[in-house]
Amino acid sequence: MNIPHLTSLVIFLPALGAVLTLALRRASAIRWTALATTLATFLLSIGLFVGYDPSVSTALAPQLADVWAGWLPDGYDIKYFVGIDGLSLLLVMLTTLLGPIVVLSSWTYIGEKHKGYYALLLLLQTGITGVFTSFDLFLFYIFFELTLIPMYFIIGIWGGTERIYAAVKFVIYTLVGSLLMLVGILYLGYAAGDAVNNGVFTTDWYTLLEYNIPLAVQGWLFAVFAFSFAIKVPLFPLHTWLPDAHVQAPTGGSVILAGVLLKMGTYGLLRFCLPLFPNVAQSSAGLFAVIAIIGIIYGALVARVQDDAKSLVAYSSISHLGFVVLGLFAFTTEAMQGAVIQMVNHGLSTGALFLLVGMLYERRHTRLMDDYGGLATSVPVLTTLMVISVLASAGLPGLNGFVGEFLILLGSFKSPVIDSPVLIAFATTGVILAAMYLLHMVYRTFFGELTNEANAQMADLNGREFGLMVPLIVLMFVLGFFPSPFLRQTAPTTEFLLETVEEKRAAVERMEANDAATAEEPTQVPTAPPEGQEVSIDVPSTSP
Amino acid sequence: MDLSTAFPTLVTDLPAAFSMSVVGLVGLAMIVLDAFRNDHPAIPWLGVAALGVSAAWEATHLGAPQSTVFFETLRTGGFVAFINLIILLTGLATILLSVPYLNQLRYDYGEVYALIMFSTVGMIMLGSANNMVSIFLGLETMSVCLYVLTGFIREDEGAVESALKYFLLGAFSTGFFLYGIALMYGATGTMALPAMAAAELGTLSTRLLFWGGFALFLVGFFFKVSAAPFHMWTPDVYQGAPTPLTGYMSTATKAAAFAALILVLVHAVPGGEWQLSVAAVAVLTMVIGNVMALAQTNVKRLLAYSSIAHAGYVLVGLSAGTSAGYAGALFYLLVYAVMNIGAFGVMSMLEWDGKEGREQTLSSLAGIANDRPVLGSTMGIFMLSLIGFPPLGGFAGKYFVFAPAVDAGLTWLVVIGVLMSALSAYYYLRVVYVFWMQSADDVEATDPVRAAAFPRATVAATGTLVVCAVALVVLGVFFGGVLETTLGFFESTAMATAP
Amino acid sequence: MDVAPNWYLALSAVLFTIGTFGVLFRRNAIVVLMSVELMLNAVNLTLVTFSQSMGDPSGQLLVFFSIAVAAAEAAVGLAIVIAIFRSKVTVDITEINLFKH
Amino acid sequence: MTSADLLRLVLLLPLAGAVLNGVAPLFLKHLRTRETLLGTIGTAVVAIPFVLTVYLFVTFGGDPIVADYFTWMAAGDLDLSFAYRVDQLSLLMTLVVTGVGGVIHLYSIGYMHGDDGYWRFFAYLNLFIFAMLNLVLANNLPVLFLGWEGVGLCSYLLIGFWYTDLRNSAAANKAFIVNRVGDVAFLVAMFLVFRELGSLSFDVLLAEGPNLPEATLNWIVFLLFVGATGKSAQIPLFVWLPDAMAGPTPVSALIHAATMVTSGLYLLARLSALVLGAPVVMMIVAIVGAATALMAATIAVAQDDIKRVLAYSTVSQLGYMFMAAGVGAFFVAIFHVVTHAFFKACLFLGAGSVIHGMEEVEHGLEEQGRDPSDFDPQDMRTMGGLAEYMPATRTTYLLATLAISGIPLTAGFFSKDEILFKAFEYGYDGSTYAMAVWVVGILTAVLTAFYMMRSYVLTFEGEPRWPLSDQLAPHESPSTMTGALWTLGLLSLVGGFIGLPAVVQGGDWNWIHHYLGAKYGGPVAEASVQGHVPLALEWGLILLSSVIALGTVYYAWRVYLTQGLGYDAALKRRLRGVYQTWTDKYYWDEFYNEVVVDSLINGVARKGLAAFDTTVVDGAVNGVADTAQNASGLLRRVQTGLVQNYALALTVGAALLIGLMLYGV
Amino acid sequence: MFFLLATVAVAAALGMLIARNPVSSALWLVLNLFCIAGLYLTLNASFIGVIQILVYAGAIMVLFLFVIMLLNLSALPGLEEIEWSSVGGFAVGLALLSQLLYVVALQFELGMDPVGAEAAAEVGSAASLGEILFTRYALHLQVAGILLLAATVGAVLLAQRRFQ
Repeated sequence: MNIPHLTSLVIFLPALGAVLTLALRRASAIRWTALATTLATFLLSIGLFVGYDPSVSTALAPQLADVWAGWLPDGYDIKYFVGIDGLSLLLVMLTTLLGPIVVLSSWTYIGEKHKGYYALLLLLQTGITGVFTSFDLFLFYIFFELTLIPMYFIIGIWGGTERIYAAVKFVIYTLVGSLLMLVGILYLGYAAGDAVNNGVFTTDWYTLLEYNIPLAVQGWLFAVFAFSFAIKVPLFPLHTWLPDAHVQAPTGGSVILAGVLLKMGTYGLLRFCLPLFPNVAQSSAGLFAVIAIIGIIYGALVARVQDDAKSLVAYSSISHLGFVVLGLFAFTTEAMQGAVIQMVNHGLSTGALFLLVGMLYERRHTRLMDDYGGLATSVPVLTTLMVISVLASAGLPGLNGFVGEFLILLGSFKSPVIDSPVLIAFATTGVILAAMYLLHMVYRTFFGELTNEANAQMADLNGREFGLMVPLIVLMFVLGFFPSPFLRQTAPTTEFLLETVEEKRAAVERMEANDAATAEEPTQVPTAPPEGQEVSIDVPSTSP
Repeated sequence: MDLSTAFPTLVTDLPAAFSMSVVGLVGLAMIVLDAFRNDHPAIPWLGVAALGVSAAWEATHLGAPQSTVFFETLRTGGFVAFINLIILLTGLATILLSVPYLNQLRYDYGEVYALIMFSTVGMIMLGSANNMVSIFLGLETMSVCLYVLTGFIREDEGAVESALKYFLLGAFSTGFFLYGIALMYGATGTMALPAMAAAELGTLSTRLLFWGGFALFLVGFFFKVSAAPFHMWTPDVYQGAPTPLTGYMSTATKAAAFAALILVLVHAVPGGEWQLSVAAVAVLTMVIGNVMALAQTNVKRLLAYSSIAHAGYVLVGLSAGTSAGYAGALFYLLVYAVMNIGAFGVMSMLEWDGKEGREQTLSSLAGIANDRPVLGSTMGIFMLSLIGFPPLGGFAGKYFVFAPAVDAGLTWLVVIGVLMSALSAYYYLRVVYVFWMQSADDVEATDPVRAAAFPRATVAATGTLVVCAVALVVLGVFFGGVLETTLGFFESTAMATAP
Repeated sequence: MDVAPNWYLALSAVLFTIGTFGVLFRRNAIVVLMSVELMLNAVNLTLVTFSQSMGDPSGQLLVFFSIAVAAAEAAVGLAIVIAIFRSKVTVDITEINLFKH
Repeated sequence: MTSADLLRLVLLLPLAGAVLNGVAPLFLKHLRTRETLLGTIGTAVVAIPFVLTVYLFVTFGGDPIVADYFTWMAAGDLDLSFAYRVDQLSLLMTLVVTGVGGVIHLYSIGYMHGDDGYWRFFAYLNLFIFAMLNLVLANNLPVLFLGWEGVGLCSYLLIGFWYTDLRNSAAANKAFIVNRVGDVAFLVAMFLVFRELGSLSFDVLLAEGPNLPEATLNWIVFLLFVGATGKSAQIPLFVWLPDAMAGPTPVSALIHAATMVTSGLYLLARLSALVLGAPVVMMIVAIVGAATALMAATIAVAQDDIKRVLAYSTVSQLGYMFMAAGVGAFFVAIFHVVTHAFFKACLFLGAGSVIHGMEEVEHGLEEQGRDPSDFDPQDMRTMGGLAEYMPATRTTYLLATLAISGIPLTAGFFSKDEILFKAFEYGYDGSTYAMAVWVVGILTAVLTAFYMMRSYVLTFEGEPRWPLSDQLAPHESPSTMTGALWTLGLLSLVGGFIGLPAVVQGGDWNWIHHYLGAKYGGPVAEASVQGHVPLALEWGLILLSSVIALGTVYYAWRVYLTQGLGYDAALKRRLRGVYQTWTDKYYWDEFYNEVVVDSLINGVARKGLAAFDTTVVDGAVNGVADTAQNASGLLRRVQTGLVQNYALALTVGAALLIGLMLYGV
Repeated sequence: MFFLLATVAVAAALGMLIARNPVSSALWLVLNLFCIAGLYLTLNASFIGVIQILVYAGAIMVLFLFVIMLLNLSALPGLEEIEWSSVGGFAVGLALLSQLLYVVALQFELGMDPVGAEAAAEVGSAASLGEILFTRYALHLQVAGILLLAATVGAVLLAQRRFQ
């Protein structure tokens, strides 16, 4: 299969669909258009999966790349530069997969203003896909921000009673972080331009990678980048926008939000924070590990005492994303691959949970668990799917959640950077807590006597609803038992990233040492390794 | 030099004053026409035609080399063409948006359009000034017309009060401004901008004279662009003035004044001495504009504070003092003009009673987007662009004023800028959610919207808004060309810069 | 010129300040307007002083335009005052505060 | 067909059964009532693997067969496959799992008759078998863990099988969560192993593990043991098992007596080479096992619910097995696992049969218009005299009771005696703690014989004590059920002969030892003992335990037959507070509910963190927003609307600007 | 001569500032403007001096007086009782004054060479101004015309009564 501009096509096809829906009038036509667009995008993205060859090194360029350098005038080395590598591939696939699922889940849920909803949904997908495929920081930032607007409207117009508060909080919270990051991008662009790009402002990822940032600058640049992504993840204690946004958003919005939007934060950490600022990233790994672990436990415990099922799932996201962040900052291949796969896993299982809770909401217009009870009798299929999703989310071996959590914890445990097995053992207790709150939800919602007449009359899943759940459930099993094809896709890039981190860290340390040594008579220290230098396969020692 | 030797030069240079002449002459023609055929409906279209033709003319001159005309009193070339284009197009949009609005108020006087034309003439002169006399005259011509345009709805106490405030403070600031020119003139002995830069500022007293004068000169400009703490007239005047004209005031005035300021900074005071002052004003402007806007309930007042804040962003670009900063500022002015004219345009279409303009609280517009989706959508785009969301023009604009500032070592300034941008999201989004997400049931209705009293949306007016919105999207994605153009203005030796 | 230009400049500064005081303190809109005129005049004096002492006519040319502008402003300003008076029956600028905050 | 292919069948058939039984009827409602079909499929997918395992067992050559099917996860140093290992230990366990499992499936066909969730039941049971086979056949820790958690899941599903009663679901949740506590320790142990060895495969682990530093080894073994306490219901994580009796009785028999709960022992036996390298932990294991055995036995004495007695009995017997593991006699532990599977499954199934009968009585009461809500079909106080109505159940129950009590020549006798002997031997060799363990073992044996006989007599002997016992009578269960009972009953009788004690032919006829023991080429290592217990002493010990068993059984038989429930009252009088403590199960549940769970959920989570979340974390964010608003409100006052104030501001600004500008000149 | 005119100018300006009645204020201002015109003449700027009297004193101030009469304004309090803002305003005004004086006057070393009286008279003549006005600033003159026209139109627009 050789489709030209495939990556760009996958990014912009939904946007095209959005424009198309705007021209339509009938609700059903709009829905079908949206579905067709997202399905087509998904099919195209399979081309990405097939076309991506993990054996080809990503050290120089992403695969299936599209570059347009003439976007900006010469004074700025900002390019339209998209492509696929091991980090982005799975997340793009997840995004395109969730596309049709979300459209289907909104089929009857969205009762008014169809046109706007589906247009925004499609636009959102463009933004998210763009985020995952951008290899230019500026472009990344544009897509990163582009996702805010549709989400704002989706929450604000089609959300619950507190929708406006939630929507505004979501936007402003994220905006504070991302705008600070913008300052960082600007600074980095100029600094890198001076150092390695003939004085031309640059945001090209590969060019930036060549730049070894002095420690003093690395500190605050890392801080602003990490702050922005930490809000997006969200890391404790920057998470309060999340429960509000999740609870208030319509089902489709929650699914997108939990499924892929949060991953933009962890993806950003992985793509930018770690390789660009390796020294600070490594020296603050302990801090991030602690924060992540607090998040894991905190999110789980707070989730346990929620009365609102959606809110429970929302807090569970905080807990789960804590694992991902922990994995990223472990700086071991196992943990990092675990983190990547866990991003996908979380998208599948939490997405499924939101879908199912949404289906309940659509039937009874309440999310309070106390209003349910005994549903297993009236809606056995829904219950079965819910239990499977819950178990996946709780990390039961054989389902997807386990693979990610296991790799993350396994890798973190041996991490030379965090180097605190006790801490990781503490993180592992998140597994107990996950069982506690998730089973509690199942217990309160599905088990017991059917006392409420409305619950007893509840209809089980119809064909559409079941159909949209099937891919998720199947993937949970596939990723649970056969994750290796997926892990294989991410492995080379992960290794490249870790090598880069290690090399750059050492280079900066040498640089700083030289600076200190030659403080009296400053000389020109080569900041970038010479062109074409062989990449040394010197992975950080894995044994303690 | 006597007239006979000067005349050929004047004639040769006349094409450079094409827009000024066309607009001014058509303005005169309108006055004459109005005298015979009172308030003829063709009058605005006459203006539209003149502005359109001029805009087309300027558009073809975007690539023209930088040069001076009229004995070096005015500049010509791409920079001027760019600014004139902004001014002319803004004027065009203003007239198109004013027609239904003024019709609804039955204030569709021919003189109003003529005054818009005259004010445009002043702006063009201001934006192409190469001489302090040109600056002064351009500024005053623009201002005097605007004083009148603010208050011509005489039955509206608010409008007249606005006019009075605008006028008094404007005249007051003119005093400072003129004093500043005088002192700079005294220090350098010339009115021509490049000559000022060339002048020797030998002694301390000359330097004091010059920089003191420059500070006073800046007061005048800061007043016009409503930078804090010279901004205080802005909310009151914007609130009281007829809405489409508020849009005109907030965009074209700023474009012209900033253009002149850039010319002064580039040609008359190329050096970093003023950087700190401008940065300080930028900080104050951004903070005051955004913080004050938070608690506003009146949309126009809110937009007024917003326009203050945006002046601050432009000043960030200027304080960088590099060609990239100026280019960014120019780009920002373009984007800002598009989005603000649009925002005020939308408000003008949703004003149910111009005389009670001060009653137009945000909450009374709850859910209006459901009834007027086009207005709602365009307003949404304008607001999001004002916040600075990609891929809308506002983002690119902010990016290219902030980036040079970072390059110039003003990172702290940019940090304040972005934090204020984040803050601004709060009130802009409020407009959006009131329009889109609330319904009339969500607010205690104090004064129900009398939809029947809305100005009748003409195709031209709605079209203008849609064009603005689309332009913002285009500018947000394909800003490269525009930016390249603006950067080009400062690359040629004629406008070389350099701290 | 029987004294150094600095005296003219100092006088101009004093007059300008008096004009400023007039704007800041007088409540009658017309007097405020007159104070502005005084300020403009003070500046004109400076300009003429510089112009004459340096032998450069462009300063006086600006004064010429400045006087024209002052005339225009006076006309517009007084018209506004009349309009205000019509609706409020006062020219006390402390009573003209429909818009605030 | 190679062994690997056979193994694949063994593993996949139960899974296929689970999918078939679970998914098809979920969507096709009419299939849900096709009991014969569902039951047949369910039983067949266990029975066929049993036959295949027998084949493997018979043809097994002695060298472990490792079947590496496909890669599970590979990242960095980790290269993990779905790899299975057939050796003596896994074969034996597979035989027990499929064999006992098959019998219990058969039993369930009758037992579950008429239940709405018939299909689900068989799906879960099949899934359980699949998970359990993963557990015992795994060749690396994660696959074992897959089974480990899988059986936990099935246990959860089956305990909460009758979900309409929330108490059952609560018990299920409890089981799952308590198990997870242990699982966390298991996970950490795996991480530690990986960190130290870079591999999780048993091959590497068993080869290189014993060479690890002792501290590391201690931690690994200790963590694994903590994991085992969860799954095998030892102090302090045993609390879920008694509650787990909320599930259908076959479940209690299969999962909570015969197979799943023994997986902790299996794990220790599998890694016996490592465990032996951590003597400190072995001591902990033995002590915990002994304490559990004694504690659970005392509790069992004071319970009236027949299944609860059996549940505590299970906990107690598991403690016994850990005692064996703790003194390094892993093969004996496995021996007891096997015999225990026979007689405890039999007991549970018997109890199930009884309950089946008593439910008949309950229905009868309902038909008579009596309120059945205070009638508990599991309460021994309302039973009695069932021997007359349910002869087959009675006989098999009695056989199993005798076996568990350690009556000579029954299955329990051999395995229990071997445990006691090994403890004694180990103590004789110089480990004081082993001696203490032995004493506890003797005590527990006394108690075991006593309470088991009590449960038998109260249930089957004497006069019927249920209401209207003259009109209502239970009937014997159907043949599928009694067939299963007979099978297991006979096995309880003869199953012990696979491990004849050392006194017989110097241990040469101890087949299980020869089969599993490392010194005979098997996979299970054992502690080497220096001092040899004299033959006479050995005989003496055997005699002692025989006497104890016979004596206690006789005593209990006599007192309960004559005094019935009166003896319970007498005990209660005599022991007072102690008895009450037994009845109340040493207040473990109260401790967990109030101290651990309640303080965690209500205290920490609800009152602490959730409140913190809304007030502090969220409050800070809203506070910032409010501050901005307030600042706006304050600043707004500057905008007075008065021109002169504006002019003043302008003037101030001008003055400042001049100052700032001149400052730089 | 300068000092006489300067003293009177300052006194007149203060008179304008203090007078309660707007009419007297206006008259004080007229006096001030005359003084300034006189000062122009002392500077040899004859053309501007004349213009000053004609346009300012003659036309503009008459307009003022006319409006004051037209509106029949009652006397408003002149410098009303001192308020905080007034004190602040006073301080700021003084600060501004001191800065201006510092800039323009106190540094008595302006590096300019005052041209001679004849040259100055030459520069200040109508001829010299007229020459640059009609050549160099011809366009500006047109714009000034537009400005005045706009002011006229605007004044009418603002002040006329609406005729229905």
